[in-house]
This record gives sequence, structure tokens and C-alpha cells, in this order.
Amino acid sequence: MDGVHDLGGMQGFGPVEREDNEPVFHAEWEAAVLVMMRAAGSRGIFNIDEFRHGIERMPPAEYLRASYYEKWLDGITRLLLEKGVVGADELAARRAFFASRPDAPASAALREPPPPRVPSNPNWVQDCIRETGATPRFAPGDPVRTREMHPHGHTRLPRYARGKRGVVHRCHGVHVFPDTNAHGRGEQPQPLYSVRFDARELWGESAEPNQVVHIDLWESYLLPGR
Amino acid sequence: MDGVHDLGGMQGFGPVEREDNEPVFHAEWEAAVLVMMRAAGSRGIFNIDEFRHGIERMPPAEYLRASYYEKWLDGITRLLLEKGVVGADELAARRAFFASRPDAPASAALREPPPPRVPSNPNWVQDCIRETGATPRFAPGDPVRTREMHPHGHTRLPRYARGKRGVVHRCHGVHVFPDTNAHGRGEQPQPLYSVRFDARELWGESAEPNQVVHIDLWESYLLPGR
Amino acid sequence: MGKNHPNVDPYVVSRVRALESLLLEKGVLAPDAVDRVIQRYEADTGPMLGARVVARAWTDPDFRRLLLEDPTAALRRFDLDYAMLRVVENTETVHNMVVCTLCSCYPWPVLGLPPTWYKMPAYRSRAVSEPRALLKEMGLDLPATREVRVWDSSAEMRYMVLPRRPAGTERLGEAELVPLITRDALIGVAEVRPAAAAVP
Amino acid sequence: MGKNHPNVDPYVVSRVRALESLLLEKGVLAPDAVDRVIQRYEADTGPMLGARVVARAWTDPDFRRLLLEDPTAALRRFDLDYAMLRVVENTETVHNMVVCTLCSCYPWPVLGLPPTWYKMPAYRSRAVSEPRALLKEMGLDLPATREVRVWDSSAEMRYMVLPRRPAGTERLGEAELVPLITRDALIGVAEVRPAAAAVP
Repeated sequence: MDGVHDLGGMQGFGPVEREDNEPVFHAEWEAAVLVMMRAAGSRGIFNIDEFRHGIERMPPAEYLRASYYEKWLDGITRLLLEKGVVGADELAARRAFFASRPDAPASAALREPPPPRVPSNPNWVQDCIRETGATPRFAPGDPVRTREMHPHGHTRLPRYARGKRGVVHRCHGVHVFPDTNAHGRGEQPQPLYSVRFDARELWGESAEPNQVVHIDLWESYLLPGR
Repeated sequence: MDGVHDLGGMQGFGPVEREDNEPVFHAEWEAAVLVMMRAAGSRGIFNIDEFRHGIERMPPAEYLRASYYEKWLDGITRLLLEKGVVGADELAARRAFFASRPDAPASAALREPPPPRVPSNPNWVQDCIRETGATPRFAPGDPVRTREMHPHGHTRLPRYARGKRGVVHRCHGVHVFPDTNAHGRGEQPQPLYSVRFDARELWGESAEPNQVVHIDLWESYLLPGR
Repeated sequence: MGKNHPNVDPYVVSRVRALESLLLEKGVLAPDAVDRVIQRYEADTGPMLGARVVARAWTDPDFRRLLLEDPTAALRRFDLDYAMLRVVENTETVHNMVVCTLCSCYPWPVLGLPPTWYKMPAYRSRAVSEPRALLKEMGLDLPATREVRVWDSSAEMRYMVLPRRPAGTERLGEAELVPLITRDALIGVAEVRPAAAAVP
Repeated sequence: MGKNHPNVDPYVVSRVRALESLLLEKGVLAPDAVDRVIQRYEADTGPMLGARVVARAWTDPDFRRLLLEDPTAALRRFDLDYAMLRVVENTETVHNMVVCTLCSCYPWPVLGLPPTWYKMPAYRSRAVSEPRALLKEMGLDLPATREVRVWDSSAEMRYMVLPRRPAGTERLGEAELVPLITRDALIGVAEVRPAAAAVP
């Protein structure tokens, strides 16, 4: 999806602003969002690719305005509603309750005691390598060209690297494919490569001197290069 | 400038929403913005390319959130401040005045009677053709390739058409060059062409069938094609 | 005009009024300029001139040829001095549509002020990359055999579509055709339909 | 932690609290999970593990080789079971930096939670297209002869930079080196400097 989340090469965002002595969290709710994301993900409610695509589907102006954890909140709320884990009505009612009682703990509104929690897989994000025995099509040093594609769904081939020539640097093994896994179309694991691009190939005459970019790309993003 | 204003091919903005019986202006202030833009432009305070680039320099999240005339307001305010036509202090003071007296007419806050107005050129936008006698480098039917360039400044070569092959459709004559004219570097007029691109060249395998895009491109955006 | 439009942001209005006041004071703006513009655009509502030009082209083959080959000369016959227009003709095999992906360029002198949707990101982003899907959503389902030709108005040239004259309007004269010709048809996101009521 | 952070939006907080409450009720969330996470990340502040790994690599050539060739085995020596890390080495001729243009991927297990700037559009947009200009703004002016190698973390692989050991630290031991090694140096937007106070 060629959305505003695909920021590589975009201009107009100004300087990087660093915060001195930045706290780990700026407010308690940020930690709560992080915990909810992990709780839902590690219990299989969504996978990491669905999570990322959930955020990408934010309205573009909101995406650019929102803080990091606001984006996460938006993404997990969207997914929990879509998956039927929470209902729009109960969520609205619960939000109204906490809007009127901002200092109440999360447990204050419970209608019934929590059931035993379902088992979790704390390794759910890293658990993406599949030993399928697939033979990689490309070897280090092979020239490749990325596909010129503009899918409406989730993809991890950034827009700035479409239809570009690079060289395979290494193969990372066989990984779950985000473009299908984000859409309920299965893991369809395939070899993942680190591909090196010369900045002149990516940015043409505007490239800075003596620069390369390495991008991790799945095999089906790549065609044999010249 | 590869900013969020360069929207061709972007995804995630949802359906086109048409308004039934849309009024010419949704509020009187929209007309006032249009009039101010024309008054300033036709009096040479800024040219049309500076105006467009003034809008492009809005913070990206604001650009996507703002209505059309809010963008114009932002752009002309930025330019009038940069050009020294209005001062930040007097503008802030005047804004505070009207915030406290929202129904006062614009004339209510005048410190002195308006001077005679400077002459205007009502044709300032269309006045972009220059009979330089320059010989066009390309003729209809010539294959061309657009430059792969990512300038930080204003340009009218959209990002989706960089480094792409097309065919010259016609020459529109010699036109003022926005990339310099927006930055006080002169009109530097050059031939302008309508260039036809096959959608497959622009969007690769994602192109819809049987589609072309015509873009008006200045000669220096183009290289001889294959 | 929605003077009482509910979405008027007081902060925006105060910024507008402040700038207006300063530009009056500095002699950039004429005192009655805003009222004059409102009157002008609200009187000249919609794409009246464009519709008249198209109705003439449908009923006068010589004018049609002139409009396509020398639009400046054709517009002069309507007392408009405008050298920047190109007119692109829809046929059995080609459908044209107009967009400005980089800002919101639009042929004001012939079509008036653009509608909001033309200026918003949804139209500007999708018109060049998925025009068929977009047109279908907007109610125009084109056959795959018809080429879609998108005009991205990236310079000062402006584009207007010359739509196809619909069947069933053969007996209508120029003046009767004008009201059938909508702004959307002149942008290329609709076709002209014979209004049942208008057919004699 | 800024519990009283001035920019806390009550609407956002009520949305968070509502979701938290529903996930508790449905058995997805543990009652004490939030407190535990806050404690853990505030105790493990900053890139401590990454700094320790780098200090070891600077002082132990065998470990350095292992870290570059088999980072998973190297991390196991620090009791971390993490198979997704690649370590990229800065040299006289190559400077590495890490970004995630599509979201905000970052090697949490070795560097902790990312700083806000790493997650914001300015860094994500510019790191791949104008890294030299960006690094210069951030205080690192690289010679044109040094290749800038940007790692865009587009998959689950994570990248950490092995910075160059600064001159003037030859007499420091592993433990003394650790506090010199900043998070920014491990991301590749800074180099490690010998702290005047730390040099014996």
C-alpha cells in the first residue's frame, strides 16, 4: 500500500528533534498501549503483519499527526473491532465511563471477574523463520531488480525501491511473507535477502555521494537483474 | 520537493466524496482568501510558482488535514510574511483584535486610510508564455525519458513520473520554468511538452488495462528516450 | 453561500480577517473586492460557459473542429480571451479525464471554481493510478476496450473534456443541449445523459 | 515517567482505559501487566545490553569476530536468546546507520525502546535519501570518502551498529568502556567519544 507510512525519501518533515533525557514512557497510558499490543499479539489475536497494516490504514492526516503510541492505539483498536474481540458498543460505553471517571483504574468497570487467560507465545514477533527447505533462487553477488508493483494491501517493499536494480548481499533464511500474512492469506514463507542498492539507483542525480542502502526483501519482490 | 502534496498514485485516502448542491463558497472567509490571493499575486507580491510552493511547505499533517482555502490562507500568509509585506507582530495583534470582535468588518481595525492601490495585472497566472524563439529539442512522436531527480525545491515533475519513458504528444510553446521561478532564480523559460505515458510504465504490473496519462513537462525534465 | 456554515473555525476566520485588514491598509486589497468576487462567482454559477461551448461544438461541425484545433480562437467567439485551454475529445474508443495531482489546477474561466472533491486527496491520488476503479465508484463503468486517457494538469495549460453527445438528443438545439451538460462531464468523471424531461 | 505529562489528551486516555478494561474482562490482559512492563523498561533503561556487547567486542577480538559472524551465539553469552540481530561494523571507510522507513522497527532486546525521534517522520524519511545531510544536522559530519551504508529494517531482521573504538581509550577496560557507548552510536547517528573524565 502506497500510503503516507511509506516515508523513505519523503521531504518536508523538517529537522530531527531529539529530546534530552527522554523518559521511557511519556505517560502511563503509553505503557498500557504497549502491553495491550503484546497481550493481544502474543495470544494470537493478530499477527505482527496484521498489526503493522492496521496502523497503515489510519487516515493519512491522522497518521502524520499522531504520536507513536497513538498510532498503536488506533491500530490495535481497529484490529480488535475487526476480529470481534471487542464490540463497538461496549467500547463506546466503556470509554464514556472512563471519560467521566478519569482516575478510575482499568479494573473499575469490569462486569465480571476475568476468566483464566489463554496461553501466550512471548516470542510471537520473532517467530517468523520457517525451515521449509526451500532453495533460495538468488545467491550473494547476484544482480536483481525489484518489481514495479503498487499493491493495495500490505507490503514491505518500500515505494522508493520499486523497479530498482540492486545486488544480493546475503540470504537471511526463509521467512513468513507479510504481504499474505497481513491479509489472512497464510504465511507463505519464502527466502528473505539483504539487497544492496547504490543511492544513485534510488535517487538518481539527487543522490548523496558514496552511499548505499540495504533493504531486507522477500524473494517474490525480486527479479533477476541485468 | 517530494512532499505530501505530490499525491499521484498515493493510496489510503478512501472514496471521492461528492457534495450535493455544493455552494460556490462554504463561508464568506473562503471568498476573502481567494480575493487576497489574487490581489497579492496580480500586484506582483508573489508569482504563481511561489504561491504553489508556499502551500507545499505546509507541515505535511496540516496539508492533509486542511481544507483547500485553509491551505491557501497558510500559503499566502507564509509568503506575505517572508516578503515583508506584513509583519508577524502586526498580524498577531490584528488577529487578536478580530478574535475578540468576530463580527467586525475588515475595515474596523485600520490604523490609517488605505493608500491608492498599486496597479495590478489580472492576467498574472496565464502570463507564462515567452516568445524566446527557442527551438524545441523534441518533436511530437519522440521517445523521451524523465529525469530521476528529487529536488528539495519546487518542481512540476510528479514523483510518480520520475525516470519513466514516454512519448512527446505536442509542444505547448515556451513557458516560464516553475523550478526556478518559485525560488527567485528567474523565469528561465523553456519549451513545455505534453508527454504521454503508458500506465504500465508508471504503475508496472499494478496498472489498469488500456490507460495512458498525459503530463505537461518542461524540456529540462526530459532526456532523449530509447 | 453558507454564511452560517457549521464548520467555520473562529481561529481561521480571525486569521483571514486580520490578513484582509492589513492588506486593505497597505493598499493591496480593494475595500469591496470580496463582495465583488462573491457576486461574480455566485451569479456565474457552475460550468455555464463550458456547457455552452460544448453544445455549440455538438451542433456546429466547423466550430467543433476549431475548438479542438484552435481553442483560443473558438473561445473568442464566446467573448473569452483565454489562451491556455486544450479541449480533449471523448470518442467510442477514448475516454478523457482531467486531474491535477500536484495542486488543484482547473480551467476556471470555462468551468468556474472547482468542486471540493476535485481538490481533495482522494481524487488527486487515484485519478492517475486507478482511474477505472475510481470512475466506477463515481458511477461511470467504462468498457475495458475504451482507452482511459488521464490529463494531469502539471503546468498552466488547462484541459476540458468534450463529451460524447448522447443518443436521443438528435432533435435538440444548442440552447436545449446546454442544461444537459454537467460540470462532471466536462471534467471527465461522468458522461452526458439525455434528460427524459428535456427530450421533446 | 511523566505521569503528569502536560500533553496527555483525556480523550486518548479514556480510549486506552476502555480498551484495557475490556481486555482484562476478556482474559487477554493480566491485571498487573502494565505495572510490570513499566518497572522492567524503567529499570533496564537505555541500551545497556548493546553497550556491554560492544565493549566486549572492543576488548576481545574473538568475541568481536563471533558477534559479526554469528550474533545469535554472541548474544547467548549475555544470556539473551535472540536470533534476529545482525551487527554491522563501522570502519575507517564505512559508516553504518539504521532506520525503519515503513514503521519503526528497532532491536528492542539489545537497545531497549526506541527514542521518539527514531519513530518520527523526519528521521524515517531522510535517513535513506540524504543521510549525510541528516547526520551533519545531528552533529556527525562524515568525510566524503567514507561510505554511508544505511540499513532499512524492512523485515524482522534487526540491526545494531558496532561503532569504532575512539582513540584515547586504549587503557580502558571493558567495564569502563560501557558508559561511553551511547544509544545514538549503536543506531549510527553518532560516534563514540572518549569522555575526558573517564580517561585515566
